[in-house]
Amino acid sequence: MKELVPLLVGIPLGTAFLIVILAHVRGLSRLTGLLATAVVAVNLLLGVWMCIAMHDGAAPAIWAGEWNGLGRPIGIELVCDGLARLMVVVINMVALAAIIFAASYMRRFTTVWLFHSLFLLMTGAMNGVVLSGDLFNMYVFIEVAAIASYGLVAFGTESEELEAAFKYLVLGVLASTFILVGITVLYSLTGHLNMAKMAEGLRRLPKPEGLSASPAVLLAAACLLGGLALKAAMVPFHAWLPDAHPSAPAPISAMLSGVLIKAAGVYALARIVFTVLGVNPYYANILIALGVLSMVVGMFLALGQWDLKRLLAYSSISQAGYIVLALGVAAEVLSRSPPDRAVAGLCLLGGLFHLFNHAAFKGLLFLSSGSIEQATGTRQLKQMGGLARQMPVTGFCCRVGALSIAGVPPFNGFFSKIIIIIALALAGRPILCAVAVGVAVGTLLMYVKVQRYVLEGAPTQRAVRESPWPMGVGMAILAVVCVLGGLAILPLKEYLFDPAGKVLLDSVTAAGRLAMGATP
Amino acid sequence: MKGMTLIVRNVAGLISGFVMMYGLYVVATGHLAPGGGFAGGVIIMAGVVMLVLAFGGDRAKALLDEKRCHVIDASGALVFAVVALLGLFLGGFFKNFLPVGKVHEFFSGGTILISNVAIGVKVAAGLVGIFLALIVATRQVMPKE
Amino acid sequence: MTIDLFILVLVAFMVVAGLIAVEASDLLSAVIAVGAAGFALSVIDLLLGAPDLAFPQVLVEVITVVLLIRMIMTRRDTSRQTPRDTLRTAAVLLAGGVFLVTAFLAAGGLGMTGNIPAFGDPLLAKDAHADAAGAPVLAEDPVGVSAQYLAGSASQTGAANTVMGILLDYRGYDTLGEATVIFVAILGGYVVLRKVGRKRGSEAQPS
Amino acid sequence: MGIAIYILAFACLLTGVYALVAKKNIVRIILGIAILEYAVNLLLVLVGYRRGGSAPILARGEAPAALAARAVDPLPQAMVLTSIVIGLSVTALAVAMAIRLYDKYGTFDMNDIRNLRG
Repeated sequence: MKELVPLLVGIPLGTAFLIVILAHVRGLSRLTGLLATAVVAVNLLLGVWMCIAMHDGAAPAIWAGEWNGLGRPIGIELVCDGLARLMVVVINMVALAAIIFAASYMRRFTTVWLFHSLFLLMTGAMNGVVLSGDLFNMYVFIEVAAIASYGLVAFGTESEELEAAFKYLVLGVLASTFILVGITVLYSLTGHLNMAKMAEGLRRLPKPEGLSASPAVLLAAACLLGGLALKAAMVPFHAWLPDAHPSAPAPISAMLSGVLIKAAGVYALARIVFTVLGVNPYYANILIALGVLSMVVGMFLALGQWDLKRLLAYSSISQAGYIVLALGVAAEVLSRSPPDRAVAGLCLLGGLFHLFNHAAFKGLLFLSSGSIEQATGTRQLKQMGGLARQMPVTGFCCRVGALSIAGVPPFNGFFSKIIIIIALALAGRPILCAVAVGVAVGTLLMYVKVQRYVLEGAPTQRAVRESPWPMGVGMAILAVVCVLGGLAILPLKEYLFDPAGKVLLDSVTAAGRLAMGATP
Repeated sequence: MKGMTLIVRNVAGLISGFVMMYGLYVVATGHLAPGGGFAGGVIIMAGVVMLVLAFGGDRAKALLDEKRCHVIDASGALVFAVVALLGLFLGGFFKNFLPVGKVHEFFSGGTILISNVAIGVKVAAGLVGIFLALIVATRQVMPKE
Repeated sequence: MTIDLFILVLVAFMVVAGLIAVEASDLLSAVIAVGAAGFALSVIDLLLGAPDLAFPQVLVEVITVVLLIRMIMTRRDTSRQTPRDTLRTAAVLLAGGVFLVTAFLAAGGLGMTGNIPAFGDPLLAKDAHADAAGAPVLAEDPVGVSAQYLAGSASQTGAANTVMGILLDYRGYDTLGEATVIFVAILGGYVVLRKVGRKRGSEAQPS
Repeated sequence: MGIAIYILAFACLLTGVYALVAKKNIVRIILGIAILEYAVNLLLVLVGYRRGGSAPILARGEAPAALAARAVDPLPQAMVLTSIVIGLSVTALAVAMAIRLYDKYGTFDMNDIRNLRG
């Protein structure tokens, strides 16, 4: 089992290189789409199998190259613990739906093999981010995923997409630079790049009186949290998202909103706050502030939108705010003098479950908006109408997505929001609980509006045909996940969310840090 | 895209051979002296681009158009990925499976030499490709939107 | 101490070159100023004992300047001096001020403990240093990891150049990511430089 | 003296950030990206320097322990090499986008681009 973990990153990258060669061989250039879909499917199966096989035992520490110095393993460590496995499943699930959807959606673009190669590179890089236990290695793979997404956002090379991609590139470089400055300062303080050993080093660091941490650690934390908040499109830094996501091709905006801002942003924030910097009230309050700001501002901006994809992009910011808020409150509860593990566990369960659900229904909504845009040729809500009858499959999937993001009971959105709201109440934060409920209601209104204008009402356009079958299959996969997510919550909790939550909970106790691969 | 004056063309013709040879040297002795795959690749690219700029893009197109750059670039990357994955089956991921020779010998680095050459080829071909694309792109008039 | 003086002068030169690049009215002089900053960094690399960095830094510098000049020469620069929107500049300067004060404290400004080690005395010095007689002393329980890289590189990886040993063997997984970064950027370049992105008749109507 | 060097390095970083945030000309933004990359590489190299240390390359016949005692920290150098590669890649991509933006909009000024976009 241990040897298979690096394959999750090795296969997509190797295949991406292969695709560029195959594309220039006369007969094989049509194979690239099939090859890419096969690789993503294999990754998903590998991820699910690892979740089932490793859900009880401790995560095996895999060192790239098995080098050792003075008896201790050195080099880069691949960590395949609960949190990493959850993220691998989420990434490859949305990637599979997007790549199947892209089979027919990308027919309107030229040189599609470029798309398949960049798509595999982005997915492989995100697997690399999630699996790496080494801070600099995580930075390199965040950079690979980001540069791949700059290219993919500008895939249509039209004036509006180029301008959005350039602004996204500029802010991405700014964020990456601050992340690297943070890593440099942490390396100078601890001498290690491995997250577990770095955490030990930071704990042993002498603190000046008065401050909770030395100025250097605060500087590093500010740079890292700032850079990652920008990658996760939290509100003060969200300017790039409402331009970049709508102008990207639909499968790419589904991947960006559904997974990239989580794998490169929210996941990295959780890893660094819980594991490297250690849980303390300062960072927890920063996370809570970011979460609340994103939820509220994202929702209000989304309510006023009439462009379907921009509305979905703003609503991604607000839903990502939910997850960060849940993680922040969990960190705050854990940093109290007697850390209340039960409530923190519930907060983490809610946050991670919402991360899983948001990837599913936001990906579904972006895919259906792409299908609608291809059929009707417009993204404006006012120019659509009555699509439920004209495009049954897309209409049904869009309704499933809209209902589950709005939090209507049988679907998965409802359960994760309820768990977060209950956890906030138990953690003794009534104001946050009220804000969470308010944003949930706002989201409900927003998606009633979407359903009203897109699905119901008199059909405004005549010649609207249902999209070809690959797009239907892509959307169906995520629709099934939305429905099953709510009903099959117990097995999901036992195999996916509990091991992931345990990783973050244990990171507080010293024992947890040792289990994460830091040899004594 | 027309080339430059006669003097520049002659000088470039003379020099670019040596530049590329020096680039190969830097790639090959990566594990003994400063330099290595990336720096050597960039030097080789500088040699090729000097030729392209001096003799004009059209003649360069015949010799090394973007398609061939793609293939060489991707094959260099593939060799590097295969070296990594091959290590996987003979022990750990990225294991240096070749015997490690005496320190200052040429063949002392095991897979380091192969990786260096793979990266050198990859960087050189890729950057030449992107440079050709940038030069050609700046010449033609885009259809105004 | 003279090395510190050289480094200080060169870093100051980089900062000034950066400011010139940002504020120069003519684009060409701005690009040349950035070129100068890059070369100053390359000299700093040499002074700080990093020939492996000075080499690619100079080359990358040359390529960046060639690319940028190539881009500027064939185009009119229509950008007139935009009016100073004071709010944005003030916000950036204020945030910059707070950042610099924190950086001053983080670099051990007021003698606080637990900050960035003094310049020239990294953690590595505690793990591996030469005692009075010049004989090397390696700490048994090293604080950092780079002492083990230095000690083990020749025997385990056979590379005399430790940086290359780290890059391709100890942390070869990083270099797989790095090779992918160049590959992705070049593919991204091709994507952007394609003449036609969408086939005719399937234009996206954003508005 | 050492603190002054660090402060100037962070100041160089801020220059890059100022160029990125406050400037509206695409070429200046790309210059800002280049300056940011240089500032981070500078910081990484400064952190690894050991007073009187020399390059981490084993001389002929030298014992590895002696190398460890005299050499500069090699790990930040490996990080800077990767960071230089990332810097070059991002700059090449930014230049490619800037060229296409100029061909589509005919100007390098982001404000004009936003107005033309309509």
